[in-house]
Amino acid sequence: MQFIHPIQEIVRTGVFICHCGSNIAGIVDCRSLTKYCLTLPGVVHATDNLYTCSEAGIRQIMEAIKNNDLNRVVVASCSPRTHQPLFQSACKEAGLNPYLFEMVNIREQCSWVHAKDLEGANKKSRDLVRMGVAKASFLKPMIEIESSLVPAALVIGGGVAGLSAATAMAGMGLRVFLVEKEPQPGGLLNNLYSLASEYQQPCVHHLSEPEYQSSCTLQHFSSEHQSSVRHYIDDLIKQTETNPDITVYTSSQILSVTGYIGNFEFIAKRDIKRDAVQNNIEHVAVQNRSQDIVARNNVIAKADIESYLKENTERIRQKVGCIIVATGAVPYQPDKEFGYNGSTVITQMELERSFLDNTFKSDRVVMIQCVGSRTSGREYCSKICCMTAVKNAMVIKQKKPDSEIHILYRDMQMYGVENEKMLWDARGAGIRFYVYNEKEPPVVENGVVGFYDPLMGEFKQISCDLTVLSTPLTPSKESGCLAKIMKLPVDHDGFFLEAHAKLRPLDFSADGIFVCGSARYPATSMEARAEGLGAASRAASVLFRERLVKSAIVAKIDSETCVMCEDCLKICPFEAITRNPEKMVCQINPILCKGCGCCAAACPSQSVTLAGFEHQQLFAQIRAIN
Amino acid sequence: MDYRTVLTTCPYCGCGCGLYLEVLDNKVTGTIPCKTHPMNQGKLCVKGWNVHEFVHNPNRLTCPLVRKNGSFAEVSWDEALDYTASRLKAAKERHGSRSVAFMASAKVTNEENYLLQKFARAAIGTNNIDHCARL
Amino acid sequence: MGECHYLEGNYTAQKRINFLKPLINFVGIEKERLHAKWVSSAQASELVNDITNFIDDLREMGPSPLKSKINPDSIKTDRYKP
Amino acid sequence: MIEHVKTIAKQLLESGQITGFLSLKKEHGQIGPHLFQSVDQLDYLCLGDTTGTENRESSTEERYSGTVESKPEIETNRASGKQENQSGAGKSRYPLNKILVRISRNYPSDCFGILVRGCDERGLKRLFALNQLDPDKVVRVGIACPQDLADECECLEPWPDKWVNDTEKTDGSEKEKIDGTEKSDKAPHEPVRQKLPCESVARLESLEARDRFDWWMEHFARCIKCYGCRDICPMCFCKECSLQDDNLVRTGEIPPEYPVFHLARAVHMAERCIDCGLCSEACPAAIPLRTLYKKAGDIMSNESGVRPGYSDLTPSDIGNLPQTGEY
Repeated sequence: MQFIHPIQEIVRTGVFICHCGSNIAGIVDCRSLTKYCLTLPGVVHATDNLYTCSEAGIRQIMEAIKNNDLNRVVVASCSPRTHQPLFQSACKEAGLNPYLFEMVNIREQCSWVHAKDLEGANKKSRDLVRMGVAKASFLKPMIEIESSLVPAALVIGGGVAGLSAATAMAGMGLRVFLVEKEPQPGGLLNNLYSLASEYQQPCVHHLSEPEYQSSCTLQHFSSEHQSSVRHYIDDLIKQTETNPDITVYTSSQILSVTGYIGNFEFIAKRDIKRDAVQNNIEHVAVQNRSQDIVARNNVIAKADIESYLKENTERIRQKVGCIIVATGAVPYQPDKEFGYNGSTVITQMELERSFLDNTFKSDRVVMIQCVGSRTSGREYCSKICCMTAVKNAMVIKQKKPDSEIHILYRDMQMYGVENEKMLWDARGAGIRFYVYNEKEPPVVENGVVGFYDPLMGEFKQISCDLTVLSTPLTPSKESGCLAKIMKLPVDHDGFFLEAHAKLRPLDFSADGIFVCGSARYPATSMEARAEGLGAASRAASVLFRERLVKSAIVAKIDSETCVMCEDCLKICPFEAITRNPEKMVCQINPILCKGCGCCAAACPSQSVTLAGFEHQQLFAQIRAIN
Repeated sequence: MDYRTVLTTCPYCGCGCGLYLEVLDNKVTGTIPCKTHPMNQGKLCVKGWNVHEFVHNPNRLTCPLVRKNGSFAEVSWDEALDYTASRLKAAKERHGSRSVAFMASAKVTNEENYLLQKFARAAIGTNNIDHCARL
Repeated sequence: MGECHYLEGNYTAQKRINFLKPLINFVGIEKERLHAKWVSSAQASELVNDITNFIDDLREMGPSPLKSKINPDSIKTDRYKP
Repeated sequence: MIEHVKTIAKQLLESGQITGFLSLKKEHGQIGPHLFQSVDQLDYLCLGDTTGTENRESSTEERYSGTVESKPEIETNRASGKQENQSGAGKSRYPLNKILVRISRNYPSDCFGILVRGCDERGLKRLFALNQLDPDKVVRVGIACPQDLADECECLEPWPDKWVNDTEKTDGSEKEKIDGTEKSDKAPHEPVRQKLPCESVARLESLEARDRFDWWMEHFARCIKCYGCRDICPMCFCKECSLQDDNLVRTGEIPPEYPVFHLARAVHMAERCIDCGLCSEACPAAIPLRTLYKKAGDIMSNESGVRPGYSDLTPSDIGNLPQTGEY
């Protein structure tokens, strides 16, 4: 085997074989492997040790680099995932560029999986080390990419998640811009009468009868209680608005976001008139005004509208280092399903509004769960409607203890101790629960709800004066637009998609952008707040760095040979590639590039190379198999 | 702008494949095999496909060179021819005509090659002549 | 599927596999020699099982036709010579 | 038909709409590509007619595959073709698209006319999608292929979207026709669309895998690595070809190591090959590359429902195939 070397230097490779205690040495004959290494081209030093990752092992590497004048280091041990950074830093400390290091995994890939095949494991370890050495001889020194960052954050959405994130970050001393599309921050909480999470009662089973009775009077759901929701959100808004580090842009919408982690720039548009009107004059005025706009839209020429908008909108342009997406969700509005009419058949949201307005008068209420969710087209469970229904049922019970309340459900999702307890309490308070079948959904007609009860095996009819439909939270249209503007991934339901459900639940796959609250998935106010705080700490972990340092393993495009066929651009999962029509080439932004190598594989003319995985290096590795 | 195709014959071997040279603004930029040519019927070998590449190659000789004081120097055609003639003459006189050999090139025309062999045989009197495309 | 560290990476891979399988089959290399399966990091037993099965399948098929070095002289050129 | 094309080209050139009309010319008895830049050159314009020396891939292939080579038959074909296609589209095809790409890279702001057949137009569509040409800078003048050529190519669509029709009078009085924008419903020369799967592909698929392998390897082993398939390919527009990478295809080895060369090229062509068959025509070793690429096209259309060039596609179809099947 011979290597024609492009760089004018003599390759001096040092190979370190790790015993990993008996993990490797128990199967692989490390001694003979070390001897074998010395026969490989370019290898001038090979040694084996008990634990290469131990302090002694690291010292050995550093000394070997100095004593033998090594310019390549290969460690054959375990997974690069765990120990590559350690060995690289050892190289760096010994004065060798860390990218001249190559790691071979002979533990997971040889001794562990081939424990029953000694000969095979030994042969494979020789093959792998040979491949690693072959690749190492073509490695090139590289410098890590550094970039500056703006220590400010943008929070999109002023619901409970967004407000929590904004206040948390401001509390850490960061500059925060909050963009809210409505004239008032607060989100869905503004429309709520009470929160299920506030329902805190001692467990009923431990109470004596009188205590139970008194607890069932549900003092919590008194009018004071309603004001406590108001109080809660008002407090949060006040904290946000009075904090000098937070700038709140209400009635504003994001128009564009450019840049990358540490250096985003966003442009938002703010409807001043709507903002001013809604904040200062009564609600009616806005209605008129907006009708006015609609009327004008219809009648007056487009230029007029544009000038109108020009007069009344303001452009906001700011630079930020991180972005938190907290756009929330909107309740699904049924379209005549289950006889929805907005008066006798309403949604839970409208029920809450009637509590707020004090217009609630019904005595016999039927609630139907899973309206518009867990069906074809919207297959997910909205997760929060069950507790909303039970909570509202309890509110009614408290307002009118004699009222009859029936809840028709498919599956009750009352997760967590408090919610489970609330369900028990509701049963105790006389609220009736019936299961219904998805295939035979309840029919609402003239104040009578008819359904098939599969438990009893019979059709039931319940007459009522109010039917409440529990509809799911759905992604809003605006968040769909935002996903397009910011090129963020959404799942098949239209909710934003995090980088990894378990490992990176608040991150997007694009660096520096985070998600929290119902923008990801329907969340309770508690969850939204927790996620908001979590996202804030994720963002802060970026923003408190002085400079961003990024691995040099990124792809680059040779502009000499690129013909802008856009194969790479289409395939890039991170939107790191842009086209330059003037030069007729595609370009990679190294900060956005994650080094996945998709583009390098896709390019038909090999114009794209992934640093550290260049074609030459990989082919050398492949050719070394034979 | 000026683009034209020029029908010519491949200079590499004796087969004589027909090809078009693409000329863009007086620069030879490409080769296209001639579809209707009876010899190659729209096909070419690797040499034929790349005949355009040497034309504008910077390493190509564009004027006669004579070694003077150990290095090549550009000279005029007259000087080069005089020099060559005198040296050929001297060699022939000193060692006989069979001491001289000629190497012809595929990159010149048949007629020129004919003239060269004629020159070798008739003027110098040697059969020592060969050609790079003696296939 | 869709849980790739690089987002759509496994979809892209699947498309390539879907393309390559019939193609190599057309060239006469058994398509069973190319095998792709998506296994999450939590499905260790499935991975082991699958690889074992694949190796067994390969053994049964014998060495790849590509392994037998093609000797240009052995090729029945008379059929193709003008 | 040829007079009609000339009239259109003349109009386009005279109006200054195009800098040049890329088409074929007949000179010195040979047919070759030519960029007509002035009206007076148009006398030489030719549609690749068969009056020249008729020597085509078919004859070579017949010779190579050892099938019946009955000279008289070919002669008669040639004779009849000569009569029929005196003014119609002939068999000589050149990668005009490739030439156009090369020219327009140097003159990106100029607009050019181009003579297109079905395959050329498919190529143009792909080139537009892949950013290699600006659709606004290309004026297409379409012609349909003769039936015998279409049969030979096993072409699925031997005509472009719009083509100049033979039956229409060439007086040039009607503007619409002059523009070539009209496609008559029933053209007498409309070739018959070939059915899928193509015979050449189906024949191979009926073989046993091992036989098929031997068949291909016999063909591949003849490769002299002339890169003619790439050089003539209208869809190969890369500035540097990865098949010339020493790491992938070693230099100085003939035939290229195993089928790497041809399969790698087939994969590269997966989303590009528009089934023009120029590669097969240009191959001095008569490797039936077209059959290989036809199969690749079949796979692509099975997977994604579209065959490259047959409808306007976004780049990188291979990256955008819908999810199918389970492996």
